[in-house]
Amino acid sequence: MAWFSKTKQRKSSIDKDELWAVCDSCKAHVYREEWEKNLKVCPKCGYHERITCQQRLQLTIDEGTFEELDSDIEISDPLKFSDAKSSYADKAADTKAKTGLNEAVLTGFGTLNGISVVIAIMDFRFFGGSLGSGTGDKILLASDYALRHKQPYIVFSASGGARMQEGIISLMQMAKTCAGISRLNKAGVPYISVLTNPTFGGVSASYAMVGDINIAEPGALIGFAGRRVIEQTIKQKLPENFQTSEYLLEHGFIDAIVERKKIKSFLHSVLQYSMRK
Amino acid sequence: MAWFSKTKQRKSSIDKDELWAVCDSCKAHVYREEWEKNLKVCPKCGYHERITCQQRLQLTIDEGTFEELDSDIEISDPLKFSDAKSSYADKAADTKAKTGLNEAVLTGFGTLNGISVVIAIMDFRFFGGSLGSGTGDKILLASDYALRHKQPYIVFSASGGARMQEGIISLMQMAKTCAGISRLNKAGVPYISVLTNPTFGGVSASYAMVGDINIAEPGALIGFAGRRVIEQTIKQKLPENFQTSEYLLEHGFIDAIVERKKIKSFLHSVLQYSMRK
Amino acid sequence: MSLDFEDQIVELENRIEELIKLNAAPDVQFDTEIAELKKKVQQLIKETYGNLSPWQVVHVARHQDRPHFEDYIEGMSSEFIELHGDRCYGDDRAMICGFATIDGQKVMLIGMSKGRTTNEKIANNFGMANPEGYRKALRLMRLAERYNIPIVCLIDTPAAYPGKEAEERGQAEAIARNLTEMASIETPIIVVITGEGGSGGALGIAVGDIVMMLSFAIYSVIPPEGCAAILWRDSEKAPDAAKALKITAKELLELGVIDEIINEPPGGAHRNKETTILAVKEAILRHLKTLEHVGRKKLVNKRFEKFVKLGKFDDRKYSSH
Amino acid sequence: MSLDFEDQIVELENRIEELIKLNAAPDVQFDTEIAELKKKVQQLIKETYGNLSPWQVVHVARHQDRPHFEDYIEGMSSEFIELHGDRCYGDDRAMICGFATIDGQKVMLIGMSKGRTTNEKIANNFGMANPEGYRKALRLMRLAERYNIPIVCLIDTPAAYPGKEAEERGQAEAIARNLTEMASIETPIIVVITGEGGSGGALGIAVGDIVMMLSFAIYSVIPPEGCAAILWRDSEKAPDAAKALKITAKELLELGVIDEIINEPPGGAHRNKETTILAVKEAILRHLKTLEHVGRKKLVNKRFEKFVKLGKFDDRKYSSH
Ligand SMILES: [Zn+2]
Ligand SMILES: [Zn+2]
Repeated sequence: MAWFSKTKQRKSSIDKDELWAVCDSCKAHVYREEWEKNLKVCPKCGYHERITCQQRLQLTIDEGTFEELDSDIEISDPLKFSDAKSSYADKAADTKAKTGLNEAVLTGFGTLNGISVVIAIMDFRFFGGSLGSGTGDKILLASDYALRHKQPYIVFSASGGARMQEGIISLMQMAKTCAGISRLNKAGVPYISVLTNPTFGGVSASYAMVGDINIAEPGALIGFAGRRVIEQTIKQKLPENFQTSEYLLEHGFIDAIVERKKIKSFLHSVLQYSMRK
Repeated sequence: MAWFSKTKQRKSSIDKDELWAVCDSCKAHVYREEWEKNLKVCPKCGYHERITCQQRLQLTIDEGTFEELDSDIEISDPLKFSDAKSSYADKAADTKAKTGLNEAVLTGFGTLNGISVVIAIMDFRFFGGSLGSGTGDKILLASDYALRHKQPYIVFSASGGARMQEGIISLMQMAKTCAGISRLNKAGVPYISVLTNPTFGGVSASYAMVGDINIAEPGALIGFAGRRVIEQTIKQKLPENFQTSEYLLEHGFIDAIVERKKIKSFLHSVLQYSMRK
Repeated sequence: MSLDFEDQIVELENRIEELIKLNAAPDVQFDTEIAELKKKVQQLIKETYGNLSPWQVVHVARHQDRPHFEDYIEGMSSEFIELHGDRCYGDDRAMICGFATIDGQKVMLIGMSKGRTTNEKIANNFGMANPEGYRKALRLMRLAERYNIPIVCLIDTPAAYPGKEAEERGQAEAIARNLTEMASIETPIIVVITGEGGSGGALGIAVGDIVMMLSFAIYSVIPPEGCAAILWRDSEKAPDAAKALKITAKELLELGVIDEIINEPPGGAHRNKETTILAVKEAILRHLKTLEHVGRKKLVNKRFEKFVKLGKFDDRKYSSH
Repeated sequence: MSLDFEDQIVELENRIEELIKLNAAPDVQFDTEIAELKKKVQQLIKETYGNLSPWQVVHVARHQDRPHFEDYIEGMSSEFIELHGDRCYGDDRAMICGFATIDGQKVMLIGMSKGRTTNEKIANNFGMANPEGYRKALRLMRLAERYNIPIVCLIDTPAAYPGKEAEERGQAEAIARNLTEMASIETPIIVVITGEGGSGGALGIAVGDIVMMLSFAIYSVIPPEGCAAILWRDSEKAPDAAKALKITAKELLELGVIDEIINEPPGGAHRNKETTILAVKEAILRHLKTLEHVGRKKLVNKRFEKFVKLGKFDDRKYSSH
């Protein structure tokens, strides 16, 4: 579940230049404007760069209809955790200042092409999208809102897994969020999971993987354990496409792979089938 | 589903001699008396020779407690089927005369170490234990009896599969018997399946494989398609232990392998856990 | 591929086509001949297809130009959203499932896909599903139940795949589980056998409230060749076995195994895909309309009664539930 | 295996044993020395085990002489009927399930099995379950629910197996599915962490109404070595990480993650298996008695509330159900 720290440190070459963006996958130089217009999908190789929760919200929810839930929930520090260099509390303050976010997920409700939905969007910038207790609280509270209003629940995941700095409390968020999904299942309230790059560990092994429908963006990396951990365990190199969306679809865990620009209309289509009369 | 015809023709060398039995598996000569006392299990190699439904009944149900159900149900011939040499009706008359049975299954109720149970026991002598409409009727009616009386249902299977001579009507018995099991599941009435040598095709692909608990005798052959069909399809030799109980347990489809002489007490133990308060 | 009993028909059809081509030239006139030949070929088709032997029907049912599941998807539905995977082991390409909209009606559409090109055929395992195919279908049927949309299954498969790995992963269990679960699914299930209804492989998604068949489809417990090899000890006797097994739509309707025959156009579905697909679509929509008004518990009870009565020895009562 | 902080204890224990042997000879008398040494060693054990650092607790929790699941089965239950297989892919030897009778009480007993000998360890994959292990457990939990018997899960695993095939067969899905389904199972679930409670691999069968821990067991989101390697950039800092992560029974009780600590005998479970097993048995039976009187809907609601409150930001109300 410790996979994200490695990724977190990867410096995106995309932010350096104002005019040009460099694709993290194929290293092509692309006009930043063109790239942004293409929703940060590389026009050369189709690589889906991560986007912020605000960008995702804009791509998904009809303009002017979104109302945020539980925006006041922020990081809690149940263990008073410190490592060698710094305390979790300090790092949290830093991250909050840098990202303007209180937690690794944005939740709320609004309409999607006119359909009322409840939505949770994870943001990888915030502690690698890791599952803190605030994250778990917000995801559960949003599912509870969906349950009470009988509105479909959509979760976009992007996460390195559990949040080590919250120790066992982070682990417990897996059980907690899944308990919320369990209630939706029982009540017949639709739950759609959208897995984006990357979704690992404690998030893939909880709510992200048990959607009525699991959707993934092309090429997203999705798995339980990180590639390095597995290679160390089995002392073998893994196939190139290991843990990609395409690999998971082939192995039966993803219902559909959908390009970023088509996700909204795909969700709209799928919701047509899920609205219990 | 046509596997049984081959088996049916295998002449058991065991019936030839009055003093000696020859094990069909290891070819050892065994005193017939010793062999019979050992419930037709070879004392040398443990091979479980097929036994009749009456023998199985005696091994399973407390003496004097059995009451048969639907003994009047016999073969029906919905297709008026004939092959090159003879009609199904004639063959049926022959088989009935030879075996003294009306159908490939004996059903009824009684007690098992004092516990009231409903039981169905297939008999391979009767058209290779194939699933005719009478077979299906009896298995369903017995499950219905179990449902009404909230008594555990135990089925011993031994079958080459569907009964070709009843064509599509035989196929429909798969859906019909499973519909009965489905009602037991919903009502929380225990259903234990005991798979004996052989259980194939239309029987393994219906009620035999969906026990709450699936038990098998050691070394029993159990599968969907017959070995020869598979070898012809994949043009490869199959491993020696292919489709044995042990192989199926390893692949996750059998809960426990139990020797013939221990089955009654095993069933009794398991039933202790299944009696809903 | 052409069928031997069609030789004469196909010859005439080819002549007509030739004449039509020639007719396009400025100084020839074959209109009369063409009209005459057309009349003749229609007569011949009517005669031939009005008197097909069961074995000939087998060949029509297996004709590679018959509409495939993909054709039905395209021809019947304004939208199809494929949903993949059994959430356990894999995504079986022989079994295709997804949300579909048929004339505004939302359904879960499930069907076997044989594939047309050699590559497709291999990828789809010639329409023979593995356990994960049946498990995918069951997962999505349960989802349809939860979402309260009906299920439509189109069946065209020689058999469930009889392979080593299929056995290892529980082919028998997967089919048995589907039969058991489908008996309790509380949403309408409509089944149409469009080509080959191959034994347990077909039945694994065929426990429906309404089961229909195209007029030249077959539904059988065993392929006639296999039955002949066993009971006649000669697979050449397949025509006899085909007859004895009663595998044609008309016979199965009489036996009560199916509820309705959907007529194919003259000369079979492979001569006119579009008409066939529309006929299937019409039948599905008609039954959906009726079934949507049936209460869910009643629906499940009626499905139970439907399968229970098949081969029922006499009228002894099963407990109604 | 002996633990470094135990060196002195083990040395004394060895001396005592030697003296006892010598004492058997006719013309020597070490009774006084033995009695004195025994007192000393008990004092030492008390001191040492009363002040173990979290990192030392990790070593005790991993001690290979701690009672294993097989020992609990034997020590707690008068009957154990193992039930195999996930009905889908395989039978995972790292996850053992079966009917068990504990003091007359029928339960579904589920536990991880690390194996003792090298062969067993390999067969059991060192107690690291694959997806089929979690699926087997879930299948049998659902059966327990249907049969109305409680579920008891004993946990001792380093982790869910991080292997290639585990990923292919959906390790994440299998655990996620268990977490989701266990939240709705309508029969009591009692969980005891007896050794290592390794992250998601442990949690996959740990969503219980009552969660208990042995006093020297651990329960952690990540092994301290792994945490140290990442956050300290030095896996040698595992002792620091172990402390920071709060993985001991006492800390977890304070955090509200567990409901009760089951005390191990002086010197740890590996010094006295029997006493440990009896303590676990007593705790299980005590809670079973209480839980059996709770209505099934209420039970599930209370389980929900239990997990919901962990890390709950404040007291805003979740809808009760
Ligand atoms: Zn690129
Ligand atoms: Zn022998």
